[in-house]
Amino acid sequence: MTMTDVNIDEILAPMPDKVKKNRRKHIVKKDASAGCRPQIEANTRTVPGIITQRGCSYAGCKGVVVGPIKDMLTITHGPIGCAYYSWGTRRNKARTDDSTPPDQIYSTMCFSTDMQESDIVFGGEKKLAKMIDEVVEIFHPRAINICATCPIGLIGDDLGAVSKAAEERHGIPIIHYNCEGYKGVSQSAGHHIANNQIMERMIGTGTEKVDGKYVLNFLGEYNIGGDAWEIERVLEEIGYTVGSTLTGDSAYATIKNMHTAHLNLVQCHRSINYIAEMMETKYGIPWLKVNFIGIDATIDTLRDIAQCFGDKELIARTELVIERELAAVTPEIERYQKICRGKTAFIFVGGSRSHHYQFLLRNLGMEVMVAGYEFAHRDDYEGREVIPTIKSDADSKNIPELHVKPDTEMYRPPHLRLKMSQEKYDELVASGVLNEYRGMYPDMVNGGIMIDDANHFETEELVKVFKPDLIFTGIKDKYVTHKMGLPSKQIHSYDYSGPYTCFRGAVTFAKDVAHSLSTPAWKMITPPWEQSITEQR
Amino acid sequence: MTMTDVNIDEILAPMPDKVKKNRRKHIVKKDASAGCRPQIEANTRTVPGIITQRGCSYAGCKGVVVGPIKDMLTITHGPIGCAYYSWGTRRNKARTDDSTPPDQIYSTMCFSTDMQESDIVFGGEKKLAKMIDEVVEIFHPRAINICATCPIGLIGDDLGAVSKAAEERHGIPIIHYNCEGYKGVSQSAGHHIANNQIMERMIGTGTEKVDGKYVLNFLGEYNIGGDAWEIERVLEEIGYTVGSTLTGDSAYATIKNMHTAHLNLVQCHRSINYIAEMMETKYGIPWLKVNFIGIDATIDTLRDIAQCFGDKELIARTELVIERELAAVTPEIERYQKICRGKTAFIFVGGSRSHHYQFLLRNLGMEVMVAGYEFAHRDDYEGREVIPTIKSDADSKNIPELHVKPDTEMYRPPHLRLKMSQEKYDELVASGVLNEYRGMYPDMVNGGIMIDDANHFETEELVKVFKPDLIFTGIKDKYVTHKMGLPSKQIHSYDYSGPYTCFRGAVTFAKDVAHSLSTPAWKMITPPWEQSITEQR
Amino acid sequence: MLECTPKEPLPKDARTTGSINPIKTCQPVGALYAALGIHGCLPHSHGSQGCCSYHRMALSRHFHEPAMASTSSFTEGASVFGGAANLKTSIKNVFAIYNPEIIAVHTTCLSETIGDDMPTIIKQSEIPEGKYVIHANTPSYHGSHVTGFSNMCKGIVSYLAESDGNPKKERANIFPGFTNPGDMREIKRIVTEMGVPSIMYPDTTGVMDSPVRKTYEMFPRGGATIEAIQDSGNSKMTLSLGAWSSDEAAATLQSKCGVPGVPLRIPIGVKATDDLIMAVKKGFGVDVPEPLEVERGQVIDTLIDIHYQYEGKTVAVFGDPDIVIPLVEFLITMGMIPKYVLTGTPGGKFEKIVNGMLEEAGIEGSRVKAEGDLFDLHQWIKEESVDLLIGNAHGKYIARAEDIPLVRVGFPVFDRAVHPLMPIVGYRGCLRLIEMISNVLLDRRDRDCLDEDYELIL
Amino acid sequence: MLECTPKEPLPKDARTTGSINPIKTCQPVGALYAALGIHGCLPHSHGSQGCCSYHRMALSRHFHEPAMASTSSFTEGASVFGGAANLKTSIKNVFAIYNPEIIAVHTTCLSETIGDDMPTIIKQSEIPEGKYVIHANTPSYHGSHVTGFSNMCKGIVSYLAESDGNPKKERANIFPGFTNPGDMREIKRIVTEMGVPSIMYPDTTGVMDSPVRKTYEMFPRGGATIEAIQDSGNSKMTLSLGAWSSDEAAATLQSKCGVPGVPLRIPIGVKATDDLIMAVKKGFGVDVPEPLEVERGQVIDTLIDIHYQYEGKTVAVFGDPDIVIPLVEFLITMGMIPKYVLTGTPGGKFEKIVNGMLEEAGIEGSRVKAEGDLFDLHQWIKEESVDLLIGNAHGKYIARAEDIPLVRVGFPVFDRAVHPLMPIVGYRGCLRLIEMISNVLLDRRDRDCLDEDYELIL
Repeated sequence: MTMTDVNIDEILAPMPDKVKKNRRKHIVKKDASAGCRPQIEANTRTVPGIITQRGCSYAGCKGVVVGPIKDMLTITHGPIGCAYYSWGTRRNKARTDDSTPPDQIYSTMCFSTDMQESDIVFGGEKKLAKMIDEVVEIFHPRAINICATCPIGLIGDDLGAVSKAAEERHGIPIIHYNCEGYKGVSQSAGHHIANNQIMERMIGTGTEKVDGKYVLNFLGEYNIGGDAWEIERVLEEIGYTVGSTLTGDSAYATIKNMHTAHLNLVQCHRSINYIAEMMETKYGIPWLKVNFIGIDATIDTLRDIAQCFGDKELIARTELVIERELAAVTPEIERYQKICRGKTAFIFVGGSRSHHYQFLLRNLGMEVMVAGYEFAHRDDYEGREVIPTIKSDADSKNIPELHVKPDTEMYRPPHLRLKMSQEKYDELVASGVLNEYRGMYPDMVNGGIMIDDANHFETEELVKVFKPDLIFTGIKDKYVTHKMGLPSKQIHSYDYSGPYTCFRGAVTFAKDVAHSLSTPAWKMITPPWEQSITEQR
Repeated sequence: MTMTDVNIDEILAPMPDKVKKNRRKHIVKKDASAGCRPQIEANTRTVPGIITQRGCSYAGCKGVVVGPIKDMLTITHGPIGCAYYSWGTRRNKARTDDSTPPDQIYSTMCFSTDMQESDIVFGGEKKLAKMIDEVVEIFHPRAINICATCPIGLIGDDLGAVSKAAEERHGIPIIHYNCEGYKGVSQSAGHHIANNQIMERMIGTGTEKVDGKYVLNFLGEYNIGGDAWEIERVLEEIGYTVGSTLTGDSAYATIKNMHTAHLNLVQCHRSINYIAEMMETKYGIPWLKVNFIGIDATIDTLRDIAQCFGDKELIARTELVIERELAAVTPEIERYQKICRGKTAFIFVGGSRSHHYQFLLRNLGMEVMVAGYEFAHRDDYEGREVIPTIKSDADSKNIPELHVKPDTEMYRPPHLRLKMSQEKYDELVASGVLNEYRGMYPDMVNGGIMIDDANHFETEELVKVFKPDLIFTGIKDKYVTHKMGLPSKQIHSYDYSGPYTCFRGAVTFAKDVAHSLSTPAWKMITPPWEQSITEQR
Repeated sequence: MLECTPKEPLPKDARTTGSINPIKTCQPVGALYAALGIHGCLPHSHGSQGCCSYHRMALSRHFHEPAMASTSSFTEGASVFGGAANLKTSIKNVFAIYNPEIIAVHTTCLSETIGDDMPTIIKQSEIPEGKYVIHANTPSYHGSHVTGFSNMCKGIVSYLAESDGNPKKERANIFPGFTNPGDMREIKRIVTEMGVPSIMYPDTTGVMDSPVRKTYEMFPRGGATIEAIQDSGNSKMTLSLGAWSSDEAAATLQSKCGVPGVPLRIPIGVKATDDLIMAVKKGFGVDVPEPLEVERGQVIDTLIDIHYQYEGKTVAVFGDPDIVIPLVEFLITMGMIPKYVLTGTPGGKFEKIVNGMLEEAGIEGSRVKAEGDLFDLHQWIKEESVDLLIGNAHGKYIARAEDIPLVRVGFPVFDRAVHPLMPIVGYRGCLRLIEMISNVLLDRRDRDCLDEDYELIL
Repeated sequence: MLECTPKEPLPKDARTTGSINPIKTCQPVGALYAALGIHGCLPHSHGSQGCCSYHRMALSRHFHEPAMASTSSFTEGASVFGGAANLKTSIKNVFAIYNPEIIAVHTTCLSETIGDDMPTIIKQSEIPEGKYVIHANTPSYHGSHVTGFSNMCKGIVSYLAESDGNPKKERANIFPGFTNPGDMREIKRIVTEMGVPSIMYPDTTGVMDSPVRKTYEMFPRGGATIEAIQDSGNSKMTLSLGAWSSDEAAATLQSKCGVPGVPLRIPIGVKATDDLIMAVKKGFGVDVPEPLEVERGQVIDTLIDIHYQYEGKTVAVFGDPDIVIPLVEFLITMGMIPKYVLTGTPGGKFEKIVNGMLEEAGIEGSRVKAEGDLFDLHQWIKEESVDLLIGNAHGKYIARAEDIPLVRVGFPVFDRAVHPLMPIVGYRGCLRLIEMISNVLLDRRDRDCLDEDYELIL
C-alpha cells in the first residue's frame, strides 16, 4: 500500500455511525493532483466520550496567553485545581530585565481564590475582592489578571465589577477574563478572550516609544524552552529591536507600548491573529507571518522581515548573519541527519507547530505523514482566505468579537511604519508577504493526512497504517506512544530541552530527535526468552 | 554485685590456661583502699588468634605520626594495601596556610610503590628509586617520607641507601622509616621509629626562629576532626604562639624550627614522649603534659601553661578567656547533662584518650567503668615513675633508641626558655607540673577496670558484668557494640564529628553522646510481635 | 528565585483568604487515579475538557505513564442545560470505541454546580451487558485530591462490593491509600509474605508502573479485577491505610457487607509498618515470618549505626495528610526535628495528630498547619530556616530560594523519574527514606565544607 | 582540592612505576570478605596485626557492620623464623575462645615472603572434631582485593565441596562475585523466582547486612552453611558471576566434582541480567515467570521514557573489573558515553572486553586502562572533562576538584550508608542505577541553571 492509498473511511470504520460521520469531516488527505484544497472541519465540539487531547478555554487564556506576562500577578478565581495545574507546567520562561526587577516577577507563583462550597452557594465576589486586597498589600504588583474557571459564570460572579472596584481602591490595572473552561470548544476560546483584553486593556495604554530603527513586536511566541531568546539573539544581531513578545517573557510594562512598533511578527497564528489584525486596524502596524522553526524556514523568515523594510544594509546584514549561523550548525546537523534521514513522523500539537516543525524535520531528512492540531480553526489548515466562509456556531458565538477602528491619535499608516512608499507596501501585501497566512495544507506531503482534534482511537489506527518512526505529541500521549513501541517527543515542552528555534535550536532539536530514535532500549523490548533463536545475541 | 566485687578471674575463666595467664596480667582493678598502684602488663605481644584491636608499626609510623605532615609526599614502599588503607582514613585535618600553599599539600593523595611478585623476588630498591624520581618531577615536594611495609625488611631493601642517593640527586630531604608491620607489638613501635627520624632529620634543621612572646609546640596532637585548631584558637586568644604541632596540620617547613620554642605541650603522651624527652635533653625545652579534653581539664591545663611562664598578665588573660568560654558553653552542657548524667561507659582506644575523655565524661555526669589502651606502655597507666623499672624484651629491643645530648649551639636552659629563675623552674619540676605524667590509674573510678589490649572476648564479658550505657571505641568494635544493643561512639574518628577539644568541643561531644544515648531506635529493637502485652504500645 | 516574596514575616491577619502556592489540588484527579486502579477501567471526567486534560497531564508527569481518561466535553450549552446528554453519549461512545470493562465517572466543579444527578443519568445510560458504570461525586470546591481519591474508593465499594452471606474468607482487603504503585506492590508483598491472601483496591500496579511490552495494550494487565472487588465483601477484614484516603471506603464496606475495617496509617516508617503487620497478625492469627523480621532489624540497625548523620536536624514536611503523618512519625524515630508540618488538605485532626506526636516526642517550637500552603511555609522558613525540606516537587522553588536540600516524597513529583516504582512504605521503604535523607544531608556537607573538612569517610 | 596535581597533562613516560591514588587494594581483604560469606566462619589473617586491623576497618566502614577476624599477630621473631607456631596457636585459641564452625585462613605479603607452608601447618594444627580450617594464598604483591576474593572462593571449593557420585541435583550453585549483600539477596531472589533451588557461596547476606537482634550473636545467622557448600559438588551447574572473582572457583569445582560452570557477568544492567536468566532457563528448562518479565519491561519502559535525561552524557567509570564491565555495558544501553574506563586490578582482558563493547556501540575516543589509578583518571579529565563519575568513594576528591557529580558504586564506599543493602544487580538494580544517574544529573542541572531555567517538570 502506498501512502496515497490510505483509506480514511476504513480507519474510522469501527466507530459508531454518528461519531464516524462527525470525525470524517476532520480528516483530510493531501492530494497534490487535485486542483483545490479540501475543506476540513475544525473548531467544533469534540464528541463526548472521545479521548481528545484538547484542553479548555481557561487553559488557553491563563495557561497560554496571559499567564506568561511576568510582571502581572494572575489570580485564578475558582476552586483550587485550575490554578494548580497551570502552575509551572508550561515552560514559558521569563527572566528579570530592564523592565522587570526580580521582585516583580510572579512566574513561579500560583494564586487561587480556592473557592469552597459556601462560595459556590453564596457567591465568590467578596472572597475575590479580599484576595486582591491582600495580594496588593503583600506583593505590590503593577497589575493583576483575574481568570475565571468553570463555576464562575454559572454562579454569576461579576468579575468586571469586582475588578473595577479593586482598581479604584488600589490604583493599578486589574484585568479580568471570563475564560470559564466550558467556553468555546477548546483552548482557542481562551486565546480569543485573552487577546481581547490585552488589546483593550494593555496595548496602547503606555506612553513610551520603543527606541530602535526597526522595532518589531513578536506575537504568538511563548518562549517555551527559551525559544524567543534564541530568536531575539539573531534578530538583534541583524539590527532589529524587539519591542515586546506576546507573551513569552513579556511584561505588562512593555506590552503597554507595543503600539509604537513598526512591524508585528506572528509566530503562532492561531493564538494571536486576533491581536495582529486588530493592531493593524487600530494602529496601522502591519503583520508578517513568520516561522523560526527549521533552518530554511528561519532563513526565509529573516529575508522576509528584511524585505518588509527594504533597507539594503539590513538585507546585507541579514545575509551575513545567516551565513555565519549556518556555517556553525551545518556539520552538527549533518551528523544527526545520518540517524534521522528517511524517517517518518506524526505531529499532533496545538498552535502552529504541526505546521512549523515540518520544515525543521525536512531539514533532517524526515517527513511528516500525519499532522494535526488540537484547537485550530479552518484557516490554520486552509489559509486565511477561507475566514470569510467560516460559519460561526453556538460555541464560537459566545466569544465576544472586538471591533476596533483606527485610533484617532495613535494610528500611523503601515507604509510609514515600514518607512516605504504606499506602492511598495501594497505590493508586499498583494504578494502575500504581509498580513497573510496560507495554512498548513500547502506544505503537507502528498498522501499525508491532516487531522483536526485527533483522538486516541484514530492515532492508534493511523499508527497501524503509517508505521511512523516517531510521534511528536504532548505529555498525555507521550507514554501511550512509547507503549506502542514508538519514540515520541513532547512538542509542547520539548521534553524539557530547547530552545528549538533558528539555527542553534535546530541542532538541539536534531540531537534530541536522533537520541529518541536511536536510544538502545528500543532494540531491547523483547526479552531474549521471547525471541526466536535467530533474534538472540 | 557492686562494682568492687567484680572478679576478673571469673571473667577470664573460659579462656585456655595459657591465654588466661597472659591476659590476667593486662587487667587491673582500681582499688582506692589499697596503698599502692598495681602493676599492669603492657606493650607485650598479643596472643595469636585473639581478636585484638591493635594495628601495626606501619600504622603507628605512617598512619599516625608522619602521614599528617602535610607538605611531605609520603611514599609507602610495599604492596598496595598498606598505602591504600592509610589513605584518607584518619581525619588528621590539614589546610593551606602561610607555610604551605595549596599545591604543596599531599593530604588527599596516596603514593605506593605497589610492589609486585618480581619486586619481592628481585628486590624493590630500583622501583622505589624510580618512583622517587618520578614524584619529584611531577610534584616538586619539599621533602619526602618513605615508609616500609612488612616485606621490605625481609627482602633486604636498603631504604637508607636509596633515600640518600635520591637526596643527592634531587637536593631535598628524603626520610625513610623502617616501620615494617611486624616491628614491635603494636602501633607503638611505629611511633617510636617516627619520633626518632623526626628528631634526627627534621627538628633543628631550620634556621627561622618563631616569633612570639610565648612560643609553644604542641606534641602528640593530630588534629583529628580539627581538635588542634580549636585548641590553637583558645591558646592564641590568650596570647600564645603555636610554633608547630606534631603532627596534626603540621608542615615540614615549620617542624624544622620547633627547637626555637619556649615550651612543649604534650597531648598524646604515648606517641610522642620520645621527642618531648629528647628535645628537653637536646635543646633544653621543657615539656608539660596537657589535656584539652574536658572543660575542667582544659581549665587546669590553661592554668598550668600560664603557670609555666608565671607572667601575671598572662595568668589574668587566661582567666578572662576561661570565663568567657565557660559562659558560652555552660547552658548547652547543662542541657545535654540531663540526658547523660548517671550513665556509664567503657573506653578502648589508642593514645591518651582513654584517660583524657574520663574528664570530659565526668563533666557530663558520666563515669568510665572500664578503660583500656590498644598500644600503651606501663607508664601510660602507672605514670612515668615506673619507666626505669620496665624491662625491655625481644620486641622492644629491636626498636632503635636514640641517645641525644645537649646541642652545642642550640641548647638553651629550660628556665631561660621560660624566662624564669632556676629556682622557680626547679620548683615547677619538683611539683610534678613539668616533664611529668602520672598515667591513667589515679583518675580511674574506684572499682573500675583498667585493661591493656582488650580483646573481643573480654569486651563481651565485661559488658555482661558492667552493663555500660555506651562504649567509646574504634570502627572495628563500633558495630559489634551496636549489635550488643549498646550505643557506641568512635573515639578515634569521633564518628566524623568534632572538634571535641576545649570548651566548644565539649559541647559538640556532649551533643553527640546525648544523641547516641537517646536516639529513638534503641527502644525499638524488639519488634512488637515479640513483646509481651505490657511492653506493647 | 521567589524574590517577590516579602522578606519580612507578614502580620498575622495579612492573609485570610485564597491559596498561594498550594499543597493540594482538586478532587477529580484523585478520583481519576483511584479509577485507574481497576483493571480494564476507563475513568471519565464529567465536566469540561480542560479538567480531564489537566488531570491526565498531572498523572502522566508524575508516573511517566499513560493516564487514559475520557471526558464529557462540556460546552456552554451543556453547562446551562445540564450534562446528562453529554454523559449518556460519552458512555455509549466509550464502550463502543474503547471497550473498557468499566467506566468510572467522577464529577467536576462544573457538573456539580449545575447539579447533574449522577445515579439517575447512569441509570438512564446504555450500558452493555456485563459492563459497569460507577461514579463518585468530586466537586473541586471541596476537600482535595486526597478526598477525591477517597470518594472514588467509596464509589467502587458502593457499586461493586457484594457479600454472599457465607462465612467470611480468610483474606484481607487492602485499601492502600493515595500511594505510588511501588508502594502498593510492597504493601501487597508484606501481606503475602505473612501468608495472608489479599485483595487490594484501588491497585494501580501494572497500570501506572506498567512495563513496555511487545504489543500495545490500551488497558494494561494490572489493576484490581471487578470480580475481586465484588468478592471483597466476603473478606474477613479490610486493612484501611490512611484515614483521609481509605477510611470512608472501609466504613462503607463495613456497613454494606459487614467486613470490619481496621483503620491504619499508610505504612511509612517503622511504627506504622509494625502496626500493619500486627493488624494482620492479630486479624489472621499468623506469625511474622523471618524475612520481615530481618528487614525490620536491618532498619533498626541502620538507624542505630548512622543516626549521627541526621539526628537533630530540622525538617519541613509538607504533602498529603496520610503521607505526612506517618512520615513525621518516622522522622521522629530517626531523631530528627519536624519543625514545620503542613498539608493543604482540610481536616482539623491533622494538626491534632501531628501535634500529639511532637508533644509525645518532647519536640517543642514546631508549627503545624492543615489547609496551609507553600507561601505559609516560605514565610516560616524566612523567620527560621531548616536543614531539610521533604515534600513534593513544588518545594523546589523554596529549596533554591533558601538553599535548603529537598527530598522528594509524595505527589506530585514532576522533576524526577523512577521514584513511583520505589517504595517508601514498609521496612524497605524505611531504608529508602533513610538513604535519601542521609545522602542529601551528606551531599550538602560535602558541598559546603572547606577543603580541609572534605572527608573520605562519613 | 588536589591542587598539587599538575595542571597540564604529563609527558607519556612521566609515570612508569608505582601507583598514585589506586583503584585496588590487596588480596587479603577480598579473602576476608569471602570468608565472611560462610556461616559460622572466623576469617584469620596470617600476618602482622596491622593487616587484619586494616581489613576489618575497611569492611566495617563500607558495610557499617562488624567484620570479625583474628590474626596471627606476627612479631619480628615470627617473621624471621616462620609463622607456623603463631598459626597453630591461633587455631587453638580461636576454637577455644570464639568457637566458630570454621576458620578461613588467608596469607599476607609477610607470611608469603617468608614462605609459610599453609597446608602443612594446617595439617599439623589441633582442629576440634567437626570443625574446619581452610586457607587461601593471598600475597598482597599479586592481583588485588578481587583476586584475593577469588582465591578464597577457590579455597572454599577445594577444601569443602564434595561430589557423592550420584546424579546431579536440579539445583544451581551461585558464585556471586565480590558484590554487596543487597546484590547477593537479589541474585538469589531472581534464581528462586525462576523456581530453581540454589546454593550461593560466598553468601554475605545475613552477615554483612545483618539486623540488630534482641541478643548479640557473634556469628550471625547468615552465610552459606558448610553442609550446603559441601553439597554444592552435587549441583547441576554453577552460575559463575564475574570472571575475575568467580571463574577460578567455578573451574575448580568443575574439575573436582564435575559440576559445569557457566561463566557469566555479575548481572548489572539489562543484558547481563538477561544472560543470567537465560542461563538458568537453558540449564534447568524453566520458564521465565511473569514478575521477572514485568521487572524487565519496567526497566526498558523507564529507559525509553527518560533517556533524554542522560543520553549522550560522558562518564568516567572506575572500579573492579567484574563490576565495571557490565556497568559500562549498561551505560551504553542507556545511551551514555563511557569516556574513561579504569580498573586497578591487573588483567589484560579487561581492556579488550571494554574496548570491544565500545567499538560495537560505535563509541570512539574513549580511553580504557587496566592497572590504572585515579591519578591517571584525573590527568585525563584535566585534558577533557566528563559529565559524570561512577566509582567508589575515592573518586570524591576528583569530583570536588573538577566539579563533576559522583555516583557511588562498587567498593569501597565509605562516605554513604545503606547502599550495600540496595541491589544494583538484576532489573531492580537497573532501576536503582538509572535513578541514581538521572537524579544526580538533574540535581546538577537544577544547581547550575539560571533562575529562569529552573523548572518544575524535567
